[in-house]
Amino acid sequence: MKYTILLIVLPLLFAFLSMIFKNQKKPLLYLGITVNVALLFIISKGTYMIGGFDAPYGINLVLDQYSYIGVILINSLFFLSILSNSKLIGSYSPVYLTLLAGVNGMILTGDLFNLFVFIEITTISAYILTSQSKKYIHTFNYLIIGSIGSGLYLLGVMLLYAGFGSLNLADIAAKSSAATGLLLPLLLIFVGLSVETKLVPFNGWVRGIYKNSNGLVGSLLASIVASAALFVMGRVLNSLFATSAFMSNIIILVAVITLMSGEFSAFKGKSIKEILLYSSIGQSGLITLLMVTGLIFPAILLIINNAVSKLVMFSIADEISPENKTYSDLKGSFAQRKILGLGFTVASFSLIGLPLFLGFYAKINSLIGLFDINVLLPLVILLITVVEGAYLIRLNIALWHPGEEGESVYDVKVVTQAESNMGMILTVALLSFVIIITGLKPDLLGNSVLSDHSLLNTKTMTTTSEFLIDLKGGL
Amino acid sequence: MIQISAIVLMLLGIYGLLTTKHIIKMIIGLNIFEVGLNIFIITIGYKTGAVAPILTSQNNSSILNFVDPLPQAIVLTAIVIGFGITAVGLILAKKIYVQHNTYNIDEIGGKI
Amino acid sequence: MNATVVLELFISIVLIFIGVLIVFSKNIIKSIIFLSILSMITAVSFVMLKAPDVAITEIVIGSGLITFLFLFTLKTSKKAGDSE
Amino acid sequence: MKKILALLLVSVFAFFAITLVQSDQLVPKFGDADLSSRVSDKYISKSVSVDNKVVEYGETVNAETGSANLVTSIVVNYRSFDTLGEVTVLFISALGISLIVGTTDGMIKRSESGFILKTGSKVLMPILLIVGIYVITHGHLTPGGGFQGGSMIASAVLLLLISDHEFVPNMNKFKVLEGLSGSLYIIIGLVSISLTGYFLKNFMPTGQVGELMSAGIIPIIYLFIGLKVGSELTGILSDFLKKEANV
Repeated sequence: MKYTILLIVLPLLFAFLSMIFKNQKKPLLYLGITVNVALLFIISKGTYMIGGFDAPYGINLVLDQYSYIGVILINSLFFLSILSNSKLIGSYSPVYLTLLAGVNGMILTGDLFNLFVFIEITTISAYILTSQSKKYIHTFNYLIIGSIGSGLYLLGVMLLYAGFGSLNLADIAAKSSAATGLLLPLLLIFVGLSVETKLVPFNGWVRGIYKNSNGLVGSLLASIVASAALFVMGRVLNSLFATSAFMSNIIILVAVITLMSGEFSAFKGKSIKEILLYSSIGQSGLITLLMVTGLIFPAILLIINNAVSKLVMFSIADEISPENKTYSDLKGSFAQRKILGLGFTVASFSLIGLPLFLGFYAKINSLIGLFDINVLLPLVILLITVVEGAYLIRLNIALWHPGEEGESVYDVKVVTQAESNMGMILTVALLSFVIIITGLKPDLLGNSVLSDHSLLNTKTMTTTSEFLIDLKGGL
Repeated sequence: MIQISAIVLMLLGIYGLLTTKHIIKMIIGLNIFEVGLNIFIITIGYKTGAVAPILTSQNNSSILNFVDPLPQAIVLTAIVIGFGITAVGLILAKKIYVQHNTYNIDEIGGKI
Repeated sequence: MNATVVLELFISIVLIFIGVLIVFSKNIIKSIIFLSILSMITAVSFVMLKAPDVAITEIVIGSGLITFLFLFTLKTSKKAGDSE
Repeated sequence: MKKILALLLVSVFAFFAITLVQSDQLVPKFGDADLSSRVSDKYISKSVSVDNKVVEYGETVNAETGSANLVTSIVVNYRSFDTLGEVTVLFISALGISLIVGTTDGMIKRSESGFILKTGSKVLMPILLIVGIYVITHGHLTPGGGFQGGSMIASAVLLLLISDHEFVPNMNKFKVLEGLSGSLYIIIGLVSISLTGYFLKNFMPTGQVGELMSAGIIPIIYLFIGLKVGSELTGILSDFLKKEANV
């Protein structure tokens, strides 16, 4: 139990140490991510009280089944992401370490103000990392929206403190069920969190940031930071918002609008990164929709699916076209790089939710779950799946099919397999394998991370297990 | 009254941030917002007739009427975090100026 | 009306007044200077609200260092612009 | 159009916020904060994990935190983890600013300042430094602490920067100091884990409330915070005076 805290403080320690040992920055980064992956094997569930003070008084880290899945997903993907894009690290290694500490803190902390601090750590690291693209105006835009969002979040948290005299999420959740006047604080907290989860209308920053990020920063933002933000959103929604039907309806509306606008924009996207970024927005909307309706289990499956697929796809998108060409200019790029191409295809099929892949279980579980709540929502998801399928399959065909003679402007010489980055090929192969294996035998996932059905430790949890497809059955 | 004044300051900051075209003025708007927010948080813990939360030889016992120290600790953290964000924002503004030779967001928008 | 109430009212009005001055001033240097003054008055209000720790922080960071950061930014960016 | 929209948005928000504050629904009216229902109640009587009713200045020995300044006891003891995060935020900002600034042509040319500023700063600088160090070391007794003292030290360097046009701070040493103090903060926490099982638990005797040598690890941590904040702010300030390299 006491090892939980090390997930946060050891990356910080290595980041601070790299100011002293200037020439060892990269080894310290590798050490940090490796230690964190190793820690995953020895952490055990439970609540860790920092400073030895009991829950509402001190800050506590909550490692229940929900955040356990979160830290496993995030730390292992972070490790793979750094390894597969190691040539893009540059002199920014301490910032990656603080980013890692920030996302771990966001998932683990059980204290609302502590969450604010970790959101700030994560977002400032993200500002610094995205400024590598030299498109400073986009980073500036992100900074302004992010700061206003976190300011409003802080205001909401302090209003809750004024009412309940506590900053602890579980404590407030227990006290807030009978309270009145919660609308404004909850709205403010939701607005603050929606900036990071890319919900309409607070996602104006996403386009400029994702489009201009390199493969490493793009995949970190799209898979790791986005997953962490969604995990936080899920926890806060299910502990605080469950009592307010009005807020829940607003959030469902926002989520559906986000989902539709994201996927339809992705359909119109021209370059690979553009398609991926709008698809990320759409997926965020979908996951928020599931979280607010209490379908935590399918939401987690979708987060895992989205994180793994986006990591693979963003890395490959940057590898084959760092300068962000439209995909019709990249015809046949996968013909020379079959492993990367296969990985990309597997990831996109899983994102659509085709059978045989992990995404299928996520989508089918969310459909069945939503049918119990509303008939319209599953229809929306089905429509969106068709749109998703259309643009992703179109993209895949364009990238595999060399096109007419002379039409392809792609320079064949640059892309021989041997020149490709070995780390990326291994990562892509590994992650594709994970997607396929969990798609074929989902009980593996069921036995390892999702065994416990009482995922989130709150009193208002709706039971998720009854109406869902039993993972143990397989195909 | 001071609570309303804090809310008005926050709103002034957001209004200035939304309406201005000047990048540095956006950061100034952000700062006004943060100042208002900080005052508001402090007022949450204020008690009429209470003393500052420091034990001294005059106010020497914890049974005295103290104002709430937790919002003050929170604001302390918030001010320092706000400074960090302002500094990063300003260095970005400087870089934008070097790239585009202007602080006007409309002119920059055309150049990207 | 005792003295503290008057002081509170006065500070509240001055805070809003200076905030309006900052937002609606056309001159950027003026805005920065007024922001610094706003910070100082904020510090006074913190003392009034019995928060001396925060007041010290606000004086040193809010009205001291941040103002200089703004001024340095304007100064150095002018220099960079002149060279082109 | 945009202005009207902004005004509309802002006034809706204002309406909600002011109604909430004026009503007695969630937020108590200004001046009516009820501490007995808040966690701060136990922070004041220092009785979160032990059960003592009253803390007397200059008398109580070995209280839970031992800090006479209650804000300090929250910042560096009850919610020390927030402070670690806050220091990290400054760390990333300082590091990120130096990364964004990138390669430079040294400092910009500062014009030679007048006699008054020069002499004035020579007088003021040592005072600021001493006050800064005093504020850091007395953070658990008087208002102030690591952040305030650290920024005062940075202000002293700022005075030198604007008054002495040839002064260039040696940033490498500051960076080592920054990394060292940050690492030591975490190492104290790790030592605390190995001794007590809890991160950043106050494992030293807390002494008598009001004494300089009291409050256990609080003064030590505040010293590291002060050094770290001071060196980070100095780094940020001097990075802002760097000249853009002509590429």
